[in-house]
Amino acid sequence: MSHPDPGFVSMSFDSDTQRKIVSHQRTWSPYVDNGGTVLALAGRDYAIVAADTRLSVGFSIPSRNFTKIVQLTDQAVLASAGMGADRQYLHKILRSRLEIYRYQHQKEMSLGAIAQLLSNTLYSRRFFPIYAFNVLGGIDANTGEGFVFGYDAIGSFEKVKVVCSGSGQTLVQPVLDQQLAGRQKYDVPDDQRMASLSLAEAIELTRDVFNSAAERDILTGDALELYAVTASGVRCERFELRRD
Amino acid sequence: MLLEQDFQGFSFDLFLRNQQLLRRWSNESKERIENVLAKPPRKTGTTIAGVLFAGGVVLGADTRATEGNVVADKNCSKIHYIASNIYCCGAGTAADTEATTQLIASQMELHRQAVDRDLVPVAAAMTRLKHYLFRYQGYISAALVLGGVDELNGPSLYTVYPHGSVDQLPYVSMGSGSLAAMAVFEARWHEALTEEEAKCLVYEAISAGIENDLGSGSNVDLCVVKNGGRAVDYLRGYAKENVRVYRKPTGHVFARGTTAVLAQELRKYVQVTRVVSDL
Amino acid sequence: MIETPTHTTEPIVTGSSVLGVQCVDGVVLACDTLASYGSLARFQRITRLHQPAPGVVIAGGGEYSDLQQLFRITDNIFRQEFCQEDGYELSPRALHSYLARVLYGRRSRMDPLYNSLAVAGKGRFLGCIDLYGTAFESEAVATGIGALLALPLIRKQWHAALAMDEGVRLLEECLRVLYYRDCRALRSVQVAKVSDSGEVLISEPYELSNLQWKVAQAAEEV
Amino acid sequence: MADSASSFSLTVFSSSGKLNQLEYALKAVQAGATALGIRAKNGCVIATEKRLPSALADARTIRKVEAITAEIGAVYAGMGPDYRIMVKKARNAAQKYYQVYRESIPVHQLVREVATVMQEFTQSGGVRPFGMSMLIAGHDEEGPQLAQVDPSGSFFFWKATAIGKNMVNAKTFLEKRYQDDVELEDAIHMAILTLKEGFDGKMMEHNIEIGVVGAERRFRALTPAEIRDYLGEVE
Amino acid sequence: MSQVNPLHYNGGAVFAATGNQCVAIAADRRFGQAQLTLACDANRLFRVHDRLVLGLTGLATDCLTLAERVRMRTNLYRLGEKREPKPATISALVSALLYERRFAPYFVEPVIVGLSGDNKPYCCSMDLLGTPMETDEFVAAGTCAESLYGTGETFWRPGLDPEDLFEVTAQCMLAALDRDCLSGWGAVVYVLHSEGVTVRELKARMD
Amino acid sequence: MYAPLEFLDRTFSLCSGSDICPSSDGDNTAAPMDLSLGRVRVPRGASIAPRLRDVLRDEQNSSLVKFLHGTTTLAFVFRDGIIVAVDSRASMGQYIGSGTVKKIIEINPYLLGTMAGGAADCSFWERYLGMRCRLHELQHRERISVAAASKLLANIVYEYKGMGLSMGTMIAGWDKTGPQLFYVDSDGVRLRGTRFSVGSGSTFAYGVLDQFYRWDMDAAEAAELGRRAIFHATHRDAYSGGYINVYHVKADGWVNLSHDDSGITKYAEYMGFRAQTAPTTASTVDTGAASTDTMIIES
Repeated sequence: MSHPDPGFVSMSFDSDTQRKIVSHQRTWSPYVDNGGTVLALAGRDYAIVAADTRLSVGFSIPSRNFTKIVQLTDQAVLASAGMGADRQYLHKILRSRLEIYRYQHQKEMSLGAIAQLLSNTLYSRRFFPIYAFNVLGGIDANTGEGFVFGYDAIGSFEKVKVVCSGSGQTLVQPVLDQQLAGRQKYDVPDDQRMASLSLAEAIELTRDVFNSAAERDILTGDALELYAVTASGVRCERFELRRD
Repeated sequence: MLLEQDFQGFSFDLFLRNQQLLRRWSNESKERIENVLAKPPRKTGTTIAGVLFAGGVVLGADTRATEGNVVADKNCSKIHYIASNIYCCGAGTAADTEATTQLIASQMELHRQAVDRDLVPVAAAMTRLKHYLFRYQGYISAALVLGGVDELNGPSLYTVYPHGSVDQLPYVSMGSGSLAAMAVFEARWHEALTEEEAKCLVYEAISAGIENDLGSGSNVDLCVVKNGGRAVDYLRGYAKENVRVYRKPTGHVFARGTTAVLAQELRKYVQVTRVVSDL
Repeated sequence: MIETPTHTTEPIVTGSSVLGVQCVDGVVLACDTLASYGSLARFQRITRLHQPAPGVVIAGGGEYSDLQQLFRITDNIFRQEFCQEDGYELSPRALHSYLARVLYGRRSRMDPLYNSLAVAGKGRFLGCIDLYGTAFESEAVATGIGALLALPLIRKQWHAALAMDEGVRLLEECLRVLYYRDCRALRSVQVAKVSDSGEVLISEPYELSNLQWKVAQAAEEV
Repeated sequence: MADSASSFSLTVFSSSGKLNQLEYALKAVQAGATALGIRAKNGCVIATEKRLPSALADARTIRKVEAITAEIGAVYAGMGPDYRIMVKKARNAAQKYYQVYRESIPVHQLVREVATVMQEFTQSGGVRPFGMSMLIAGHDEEGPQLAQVDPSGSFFFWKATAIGKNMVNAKTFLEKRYQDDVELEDAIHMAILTLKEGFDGKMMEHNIEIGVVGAERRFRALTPAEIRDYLGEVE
Repeated sequence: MSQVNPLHYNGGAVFAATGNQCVAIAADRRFGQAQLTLACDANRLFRVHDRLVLGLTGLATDCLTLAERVRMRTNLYRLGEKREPKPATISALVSALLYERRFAPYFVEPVIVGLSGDNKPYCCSMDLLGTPMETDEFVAAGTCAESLYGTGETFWRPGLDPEDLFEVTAQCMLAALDRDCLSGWGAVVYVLHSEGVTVRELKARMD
Repeated sequence: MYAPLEFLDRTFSLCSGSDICPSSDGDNTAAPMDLSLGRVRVPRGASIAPRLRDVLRDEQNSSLVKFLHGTTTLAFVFRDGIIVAVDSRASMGQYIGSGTVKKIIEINPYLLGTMAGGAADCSFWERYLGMRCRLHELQHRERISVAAASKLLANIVYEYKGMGLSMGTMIAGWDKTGPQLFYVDSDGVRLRGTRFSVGSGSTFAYGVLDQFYRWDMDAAEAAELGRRAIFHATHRDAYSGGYINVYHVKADGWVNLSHDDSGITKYAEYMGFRAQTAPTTASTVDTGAASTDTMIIES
């Protein structure tokens, strides 16, 4: 039975490349970890997407001002930690896909559609993963409600309230769980545990956790870029972090 | 020398067991357990450096200790006491630098008592260190910058490498940030440094490491040995330029009772008034 | 299995660091003129600076054959662009981005061009690309071992009002340090200046002056 | 008395239940130059007379008061070479303790270490007991302490004591003079006066040695100049 | 399945933080074998004396061996010196015991907390080779040490009194445990303060 | 062999640029955009993937891919249909990437799929399966049978056998033949059965399931059995946990029965929280180094 081959058009290799992969596997890795932490947080009428701006290779810092965030539409912002080159590739691909969508549909792609598009894009490289840990945040164009999506490198994704990825993930995520989901207050009824933060409070919390991550994670630091998505548009703020 | 005999040496009784365990958990048998552990032993990623000046020597170090990519200690002390006129900066595995310098410090104290002098020669400490490290073939991963002043040679500065080789230069650096520090030395060093200039230079070198090397961070510690070895300025926290930029103004306050408790008990301390039993 | 021609995964003939700094009135690039063959200082008067078009200079380190290929690629696209005759010219930023795609593409085929590049251009453009295709713009750029030795120095002394002459002096200081400490560096260097308006001045190779070896006398046998 | 087997072997008891070698070792102690120690309210002092084997000997090269750690010192009566070995062992023990606990060895522990070594030499084959008694003075968390260790390995803590040739007289002298709240300075004077009892010839800065540890917990041997000053004060 | 290595084989996490005249230490309760949870009553906190607690995570067999050796050495110390060891003394002792096995180590990460005579808090952690790290803030060890550093860095502040210190310690611990597969299944917090030791057993996720 | 399909609306190459013809860059003034570069197919059965995996091993080890390796899913057929019950934990190494994963995929109103293995593999292919089932309906004007749907999935993943896909899934549904349950995994295995459990916690789940399973349970009993089985698996298996989701597949489609917190709510219900240390006796948390060992105390 002939059946479609849906995904792997894009991750597939010509035979030359395969051989090179085989012969080079011991000497050269196509991956490099450039570190960094990304975060997305959704509120009732806003979404925050934040990332530090450090680009690290091994123990050195080639750039202190390397953005990990791309604004995709007026309602959607994407941040990716991991490998810088893969991230740039991914961001370019997505931006051009969105541009084409705009021409074809005469409208912006919705947040949900972008989330699925990103997943498919990542999965299309299932066997040669894009080394990027993505968080996507935005608001629903109609209701103005904030949503964020967390991804793994090959496109598994989930809609959540708050998510953190990258080198500071393990440090930051428990704090966010505690502060927003309140999951550790076991004797408090479910409906009272969820904290509802205003945008200003959420920005405070984001700055706080990034400062914490910069204290303890050596790959996170230099500056924090914070995109706040609201019905009135996308606002970008920048805050300094430790530089050591 | 006697201490050396008393020092029981390392215990290898778990060696075979550990080999077995690690082989089970990692496919390759690695020579050194550090490489296969989930969490590596603490390292002092480190920028350490030293400079000679006319009347003495300035040693410097950053204060970050890392466990993999996590900062285990933001303000650790990497300039170790060897003798009243000798100090030693350590880079590498933190346990090794601590233990090695402590061991040599003890030996130097015994040496000092044995030769009945106030000050021991820096070269004596250097020789002990290099012999000790050489004997362990680099397995004790301590990279050291040893500096001090004695009556014999005046100010002395050495680097001791983990395998036991030694350098003697007017300015030296070690650790993951050593290149940044060395660049500063190469650009700024001159022969006739004053004490203040030397301190400034070492500070610049260490801060270059702190800023540019991820293994180094936090504060700059300096240690100046001068006046024939009779005066030491140990400047812990000479510069504290890297501090947390922001903290949530209100802080995180948890109302009492936030945490669900299943059981609670207060165990009062026992007041010991008199010990009546002996052996 | 038939071995297809593999390209560089272990560089043979290599250039060392490339330095660049953004100044108030332009951009300065600098590098030495050595292509090493392993530890042999084999080709001592090669140039690692290349001007493919008015107002743009590329400098590269790493495998020299790959670097020459990159220079050819660059020349090519400028030629194509010229032939379009559409009154449109490729900006330094565009070239930077283009080269990043080239390097990323080769990396993704497990066949990297083993280079790191600095791109300078009019409008005070200074960018950097590594062999994975990681590209960024920065006020200070140093590749290879220069990232460890020179970047700390440049960062310490860089300020927004740095003039190009000061920039040249700063990079010369860094080249001097690299000559002291990098076994693959040479005393003979070249400096390129790209002014804000796009005037390019690439110096002839010259020897670094004011080298200081006094430390050698102070070093003692242990 | 002529219990020939027991008088040869250290480890064989005599018929009267004694180890003769130990008795002889004590005799060696009693033949030694007098050493004494006084525990004051805020410190300790130890002192000894330093008899030179010959007028030609360089007094500066002979040391009887030695520091074991920063806060503990010792002096002896009996055989000098035995003392030297014991000082070395004690210093090693102190450093070993420091290596494990990162705190200075307390006086009590050091005394115990020294006594243990001494005792080992009363119960091993092919060795002889140490021919000297040691006075160990120190100042730790427990306050100033003064201990005596004998060749048998027994040890005692004292307010004031003396060992060596003139021990009996010195002790009697100390018993009369000693008060519980004596200050360190007075104790130093007392030590000099005690030594003076039965001192052969004129007491000079180069024929006695004094070690003190005060409230600042640093043990040190007094310099000849300081001793000269004290001698002046006493007279 | 990701490889589980000796330090994480049995699971376990310990967190300790200082307060004003008090110090707290928390440990989880899981005893596992790789992914299998065998028991929920593991004990990782060992009393050295009234005002001194030793927390051990790592390979359970080594934890127990080390705890017993520390107990023996502490008892000998007490007998010989007729006093309780200071916190720093026990740190030095543990450090020496670990470094002795530099090349064939115990797979443990000790945390030592205590109050000195004047209720000054003492808090120290070590790696498996025995590098002591004394701090006046907080320390973490175990499978979710990174998360504990993250929560501690955000939630802890200086000068907490015993009650607040408990809440902070407990929340730091629980938040980290909830993101870690290999630790959890209950937690216990000891707060050492001037009155005595308050021991609290926490409700925690049992999955 | 190489099946052509434009599944994604556009295709793009492995690398966006090449030395011959790089595609767009972010600069608006740059070269013209060309996204649709040549595409090349994977030759079926080519074994590059495992070898590439060696290259990727370090990266892939934990952080790169979110795995549901540690997972407990189960499904069983009984008198009134099929109960499908799952946990909700996704782990990346030992870190819990998410505690709220939906591991039951609603392929269509009559079909459910479960997830175990690689989260992305499962969700992508089952999502795709949903599309194929819909196409089948459009083409044949009737719902696809569970057997056919599961076979579709098995055939697809078999094409990628040996390349590193990781999934262990159960397809449950109700078709003309009644309730049907299939197990499909990434090796291409497809099995019909009445009781399956998949994932690292499956042994624990099987224990409960086999002990208490009866064909003639009513729906409530069956759902409770599913919940219990998952609960005990989450309690014992480190990599399972979170919430217990239970679905019931009935003749007229599936319904979502429950969504319960396993670690707190269900633990309290099934086992009950109690202090592990009896708070009255001081010695239980001691190793016994009580002061009475060494000292006699006079108070």
